[in-house]
This record gives sequence, structure tokens and C-alpha cells, in this order.
Amino acid sequence: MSIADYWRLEAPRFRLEATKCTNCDKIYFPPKRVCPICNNDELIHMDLSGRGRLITFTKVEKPAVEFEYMGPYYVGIVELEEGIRISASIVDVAEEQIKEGMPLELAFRKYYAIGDEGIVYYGYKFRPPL
Amino acid sequence: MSIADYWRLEAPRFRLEATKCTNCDKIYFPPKRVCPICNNDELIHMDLSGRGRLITFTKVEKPAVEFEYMGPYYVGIVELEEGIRISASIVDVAEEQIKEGMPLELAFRKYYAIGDEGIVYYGYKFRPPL
Amino acid sequence: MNKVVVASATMTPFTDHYDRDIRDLASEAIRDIFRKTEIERSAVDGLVIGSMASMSFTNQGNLGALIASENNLNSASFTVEAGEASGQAALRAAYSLIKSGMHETVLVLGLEKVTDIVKLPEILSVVNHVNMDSRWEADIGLTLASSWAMIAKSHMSQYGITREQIASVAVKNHYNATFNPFAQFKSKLRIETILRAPALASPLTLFDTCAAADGAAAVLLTTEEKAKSFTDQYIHVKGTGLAHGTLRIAERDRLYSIPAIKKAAKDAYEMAGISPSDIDVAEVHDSFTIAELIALEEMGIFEPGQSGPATEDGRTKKDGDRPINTSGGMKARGYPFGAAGIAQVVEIYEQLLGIAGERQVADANIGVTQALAGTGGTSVVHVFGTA
Amino acid sequence: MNKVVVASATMTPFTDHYDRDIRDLASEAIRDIFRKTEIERSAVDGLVIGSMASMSFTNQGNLGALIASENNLNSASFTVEAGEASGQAALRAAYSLIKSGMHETVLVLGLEKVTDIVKLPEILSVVNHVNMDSRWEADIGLTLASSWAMIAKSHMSQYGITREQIASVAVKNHYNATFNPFAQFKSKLRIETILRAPALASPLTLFDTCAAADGAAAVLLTTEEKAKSFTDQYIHVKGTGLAHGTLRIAERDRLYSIPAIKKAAKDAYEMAGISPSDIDVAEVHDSFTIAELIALEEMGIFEPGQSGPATEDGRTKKDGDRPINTSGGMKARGYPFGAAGIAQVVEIYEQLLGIAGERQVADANIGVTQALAGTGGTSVVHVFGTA
Ligand SMILES: [Zn+2]
Ligand SMILES: [Zn+2]
Repeated sequence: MSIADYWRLEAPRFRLEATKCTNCDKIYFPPKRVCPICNNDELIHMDLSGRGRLITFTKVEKPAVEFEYMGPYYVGIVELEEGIRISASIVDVAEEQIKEGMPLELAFRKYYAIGDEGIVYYGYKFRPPL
Repeated sequence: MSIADYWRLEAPRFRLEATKCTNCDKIYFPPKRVCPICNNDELIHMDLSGRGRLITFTKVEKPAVEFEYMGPYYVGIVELEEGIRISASIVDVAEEQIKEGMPLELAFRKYYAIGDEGIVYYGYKFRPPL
Repeated sequence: MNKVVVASATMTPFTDHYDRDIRDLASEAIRDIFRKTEIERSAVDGLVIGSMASMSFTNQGNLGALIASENNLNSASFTVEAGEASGQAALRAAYSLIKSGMHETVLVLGLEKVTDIVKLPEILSVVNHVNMDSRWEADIGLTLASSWAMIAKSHMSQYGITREQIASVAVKNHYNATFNPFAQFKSKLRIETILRAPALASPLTLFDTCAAADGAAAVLLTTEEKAKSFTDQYIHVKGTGLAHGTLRIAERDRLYSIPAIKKAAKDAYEMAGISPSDIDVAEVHDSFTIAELIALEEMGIFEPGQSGPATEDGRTKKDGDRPINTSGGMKARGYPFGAAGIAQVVEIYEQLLGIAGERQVADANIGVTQALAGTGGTSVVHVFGTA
Repeated sequence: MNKVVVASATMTPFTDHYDRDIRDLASEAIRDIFRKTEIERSAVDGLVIGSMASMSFTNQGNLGALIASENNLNSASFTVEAGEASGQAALRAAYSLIKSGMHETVLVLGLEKVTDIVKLPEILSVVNHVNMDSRWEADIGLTLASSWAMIAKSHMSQYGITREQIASVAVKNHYNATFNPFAQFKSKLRIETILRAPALASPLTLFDTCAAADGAAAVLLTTEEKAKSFTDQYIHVKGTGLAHGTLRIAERDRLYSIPAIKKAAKDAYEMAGISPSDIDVAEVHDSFTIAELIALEEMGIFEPGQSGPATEDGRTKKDGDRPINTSGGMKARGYPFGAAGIAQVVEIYEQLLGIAGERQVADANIGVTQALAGTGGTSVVHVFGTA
């Protein structure tokens, strides 16, 4: 992930900004610039709720190099209220607490640091509602 | 270039070790394990002389990232006494001194440092005979 | 039109070749093709390389030009990449080059030098970013292992299969590999060993997946007419299929199913005019144990939910009634990504010609290979036959 | 057999698209194909991606699966890589997929997102390691620029051409690009500006080569029969050739010559049944000014040593008698590696159909594209015709 890429990804990564086709109303997250169903590129921005429930999960015991600093961590598939499913890290949750179907909400956390400049990337994760 | 790769390249990089096909006598530098002319894999090692002359050259004013530390430097094509032509950096030579046809000999120098460990790679360059 | 055949096949051992680079591996596979085959180098007019990530692993691109010129081949060449399915995708491209009449004889070289990267987490990063949606899953923290773990949970819950049934894939593939001299692991593996191995992503452990390996595998594709001029040892390429699914696992409706496999298999079977019951032997994608179970179901070799019990019952062993991964598969034969898809063809070539030695399956006339990128981005299926 | 035609063509602007990622660029090119062309998405059954180094530049592999699924294409896909010649090599692979009968309609998408790497020396490292012999030239300290510089010296000394004649390639391509709305640089360039620019590798300066750029270009290949069902705007693919030379510049007998270009051109011309004098317009590889001069000689458009004087005399301008790189070429239209080979086809498509606007060449019936990886590892040549 590069600095330019990170900048482009700020809105969706920081606040789950999706795009919606003005023609067929389909919501895209990750956002798209062109609707591949109707070939329309008049897509409007909309923020997703950030509330959802856990569909499935597992614990990453052998992370790739970027996430080694985290040690083992949970990842899962979250279904948002809008019906959209996304992959995410699940945080602030204990082994005995995490279960399929549990409610979750958006959390804003560190992803990883990379490059000579040691730039730190942040974005969405999910946690149990406070 | 990785550590394992560097280890494999030590002999050719450090002392111009070539391989010679025991069947057709063709000399390969960079060395090969299989002679593609006679499909023979009985190749023997032999060190090249390290003496030759400069066929052509230029000055690299915009190095790739690995060689940026060197600033501008000369590279050229060297024809060794054995008739083999190789590409190399030309060192210890002044702007007014470097010319096509000049005699050269093997020099052992730093290539570049890379990776988290900052390992420094070394190998052949060429210089005017002392 | 020309019938396309596989007229020679070979591979290097798959293992950590610390003493060999990508050129050495390629040269050794090519050497073996010309030793085994009565054909001149000059007759090989095409070279397709299947390689997944040579820039990431070895910092060398344009392998086609490099390998053609380093090996004295007068062959037009390019590299095909389709993630972990690169080898099988290269085979498909090579098939089309011959079928179109553009080339008569094409060497397909699967090639990957992985272990110059020593640290496993760095290798994992490459594999994840090639095969997953890098921005929206790999960069978020998902790994291929965690994706397969969630698929395994879904499959277990949907069909009631057991953890032991999943592990039995690895046990079976290690058993098969004990008969393969080119395999990375020739030792048997016990269910308990797999279950007690260090966790990878629950419910999967380290022994549910492959080790890092380097290697090359090569097959010679040509027309039947040309093949007859130099050998009687050839098999037919009867069908090919390639299909896709979303790279984002979050978007799959049913995690226990991988539609790309079903579609690729359907297309390949239709082209070959076969049905799944005609398959005598198959090499399928088993980068993770669970992947093999799902592949067998999507390919119609077993009904949904039945591949776990069938594997546990030994039906997919080399001496079972539906032999699968007789080579040992990626799990035990070894898994140098781009090379693996071509090694699958090497195994089917030997099986259909009856030269697979101790691994030989009786009356093998139809063989199938199946590859997968990630958890379903690309799947490629090929059907081969003795006639 | 089926005749293969190009039935649509488009490209994004080539520039530093800081606000677009590789997916955006792909989607915009695909959108434009479907806006320009009366064909359903579902009819596009194949997708070949030409991309040089997507893992190195953007850390995403398996672009075929990603782009097919993100753009709702039901198209079997893989990526073709042949260094800087990736786009043209992808075209060749797509041609074979149709000619073989495996696909009816294939989208060929050239794609490269380069500028997420901001530092030029890091981009240079990728380009050098993809296209040169990485171990024995790039890792030793040679760069593509230094290799081209030594080639330029050899060519000047062999044929007595001048430094100004080499620079006139850039002047001409910038002039042509002033008529191209999609070009990266639409401003004229003077000989003096090139000669006084910062040195790159003597005798070449920074203005003898291209700037970093991102972009996508797409062409739709199909059978003539299918094309007729939805458009009358198509051109024929009449010939294709791909050939190699050693990646190590040190091993070339005659630096002023690039045999891979000559062989690829010869094969493509023979297949098309044309001779160099039949060529009305050509897009050739001009990553460095000297490359265009040598290409024109190896392709037989000028005699050896004559392309420099011819360029200086204006004969290769869009309004000259041998128009070359009417698009502005890589030098001025822009050079996102894998996309550039497809952008060449976009230009020829417009020229042969007479829709090239201000860039239009009179009576253009035969057009040629030529790509090169490095200084001669791979060259690819295609011939197109109005009939
Ligand atoms: Zn829409
Ligand atoms: Zn020999």
C-alpha cells in the first residue's frame, strides 16, 4: 500500500464511505467509480452505518509480515445493517465472548506501518458495541 | 537479491568462476548447470583471467535505488582475454582517462546493501591495471 | 482441426532447492524434456511460462525471454499469471497457441523459486497479495489461511463433516506421496499429528497446508500428427475450462461452495464430452486440506458433503475407487506455486500412459487436473484422455 | 478459419492518475468499450490482461480474476507478462484464443498503475529487474538507460548518425502528441531542450526517455462474423510475430542491431502477406529515442542507418511520407508499461478506420505495432489491415 493509495482509501477506510449508483441504486463497498451493471459513472457517496453482526470468524495465528506485530488476532465477516458484508479484524473481544451473530460496531484502529518513512496506516476494524 | 542467492553467486561474483562444458568445451559466464547446446550437465568450474579491455561504456547519472549511494558511476562492456564479454561497473578511472579499448582488470568491490539486515553485497567491478 | 496432445512431461524434485536459482530449475526441467523426448530444440517453437510471482520472489521478470535465450530455444514466449492457478492457466494458453495453428510445439514450463525469501511471514504476504483482494482483505489482516478456516467452518456446519475428515485429506496425500520419488514429503502423517500441530487459523493447523518449496515442471504440447513423428507416448488434451469468482470472501453467499470450480469443470467436461463418473484419476488443488474436499464436490466427483466421509473411508487413496492426488498433491508432493499446475499434468501423463510405477491406478483412461487461485478467484480445469 | 478483428478500442488518458487506482483505470476503460460498442457484457467471454509488474507497483496479483469479477464480466481471464512488451504479448495470446475457437470475443486490457511508487529510482529498479538480466546486469549496476546509451553510441559510430538525429525522434513524437487529446505531453519540444536536459547516461538525457505514467487501454477482439452483428467499425488482425534475444547486452555481437525486432517483424509480415513498403502507419517502441530509430531499421521501414536522417527530415511526422507514432508514442502519449502496447493498437484502429481526427494519415490501409522488452529480450509485432 502506497501513500497515494492510502490517501485514496481514506474515506472508505476511515468511515466506511460507500458509493451508490444513481441509476440502479446498488450500493458498492468497497466503493466503485463505475457501476458495472448499468455502466453508469454517476455514483454518489454515502457512509455506511458501521453497525452489524458477525457472520463467521477465525483467529489468525500466523500473520503475514505486515501484521506480525499484532500477534494472534481475530478476523471475520461482518454483515452491516445495509446488508453489505465485509471482511475485518474483530477487536476488543475475548476468546469466550466472540461468537457468530454477535453485534458489532465500527472501530478505528492501526493497520500497519510500512516503507522507509515508517508511515502508519489506519482504518476500520470492528468491536462489540460499547 | 536474497541471502541464498548471494551465497550461490559467490564464486562467479568474487572470482569470475565460469563453467565449461566437458563435451563441447563451451565456456559459460554467467555459469550454467546444463549446456543447452549438447544437453550435457557435466560442466566443470574454471576461473576466468579477470583481464580484458573495455568495449564500450557510459556514465549512469540516474541510478536505480540500490545504486543511488554511488552517485554517477561508469558501466561498460568488458571483453575478457577468454573472449567472453560481460557487463560491469568501471571504477578508479577519471573522466579524461576512460576510453574504449583501454585495458582493465578485476576489482572486488561493494555492490549494495539491502533488506532489514542491511547485508552488503560485494562482487566484481573492473579498473585500470595497477 | 489439430488434436492437441501432451507428448512429454517431467519435473524437478519439489523442495527447498537452496543451491539452485530459478534458471537452474528451468534448465534442469528443460534438459530432462530433451533427454526423454526425441525432438530437436529447434522444433519447439513456443514456450509458455506459468509463474505466480517471480518479481516478488526473485526480482526477475520477463522469464520467457530469459529462459528461451538461456536455454537455446528458438521459441516465442511469454509468462501467464493467474495467481496460484498460473501453471494451469499457462497450459490453457499453450493449448490455444497450438489449436489456433500459430505454433506446432509448445513447451509449457511451470516455475517458482520461493525459498530465497526465508521468512515465512514474508512469503505469506506475497501469496496473500497475489491471490486475495489485496486492498480489502489482505491489507485488512485476512490471510489465505484464515479465509480457508472460515470456509472449513462453513463446510463443517453445512454438511456435518468432522475435523478428522478434513485432516484425512493430508493423511491420504502424504500416503500417496510415499510412492513418489519427486515428492517433498515421503513420510506418512497421522490424524493426531495434524490436529495437534501448531494452530494456523482455527480449526486449521500448520499441517492442513503446504510447506514452501521450489521447483519446475514441464510438459510438451504438440499436435497429434507431430507427436506421432517422434513418440507413441502421448495423451490427448480433451477439455479446458477457466472461470472466476469474487476475490473477496466476504461477498460469497455460501462459503462452503466455490462456484468458479464448478463452472470451470463444467466447461472442461462439456468440451471433452465426459461426465464426472468417467474420471479415473484427478489432481486437484489441495493448498489447504479443505480445498480438496470442496473441489471434489464442485467437480461432481462426490455429492456435496460426501467428500469428507469418502476421504476418511480411503476412497481417494491411490488404491481407492476414486483416486485423487496420486502424486501426493500440493500438500505432500510440494507446492512451488506456478510449477504445481504443470506437475499435476506430469502426474496425469504418467497415469494415463501406465508409467506411474507404484502410484499407478488401474485402467486410467480419463484424467483431470484442477487448479485454484486463492479461495476461488480463478479455477482452471483440464481433461486428458488416452484417446 | 475465423478471421480475427479489432471491433472496438479505447484508452484512458495516460498521465499521473494520483486519484485513481488500478481498478478505477480498468473500470473506466471497460466502461468506455461498452459505451462505444453495441455488445452485451455477457458476450465478452474472454479477458486477457497485459500488465508488466502489478505486484511490484501495486501489490495486487491475479488481475484477471479481480477485474472480471469487479466489472461483472463473465470472461475467462489471465495476465500475460513479457516485460515492457506485455501489452502486445497479451494481444497475441488473445488472438490465439479466438483463432483456436476457444473464445468468440476477448477483451484485451493493457493496464499499469506506476505512480503509487513516487520515487523514480524505485520505479527504475522495478523496470530494470523486470526487463534486464537482473542478476548479471541490473544487480551489477547497469540500468536500461545505460544500456540504451551504449546502443546509441554503437549506432552513431556504425552509421554516422548524429546526436541531433536521435533527439529528433522526441521532437517528432511531441509534435504528433499535440494532436492527441489523450496524450500525457501535448507541448512541443525543441532539439536544444533535449540536448541541454540533465544527463541520463551519456549521450542520452532525461528527455530521451519517458516520464512515469498510469493508464489503461482496451481493445475488443472478435471474429469478423461476430463483429458484423454489432458494428461496421472493425479492422483485421493480419499478422503476429514474437521473438527473443539475450537479455544481456554484453552478449550482443552488434549493439546497433536488435535481432528480436527483425525476426518478430518478419514473422508478422509473412503471416500478413505484406512487405515493409506496404505499411501506411506504425506505432513502434520508443521508450528511448534511439529505440525508435533501430526499430524502424529492423522492421525494414528504413535501410540500416537511414532512420536518423529520415526522422530529422520530418519523414516520420504524422504528415510525413512514413508516419510513425502518430499518437505521440510512449515518449509523448505516455508510457504506462503494460497499457502502452494496447494503446498502440488503439491508435492503429483509429488510423485505419479514418477516425483519428487531426492525427489522421491519408489512405491508411495497413498499420503495424511493435513492442520491445528491455533492449531486445522480447519483441512483438502485429500487422493490421482494413481488409
Ligand atoms: Zn447501476
Ligand atoms: Zn556442451
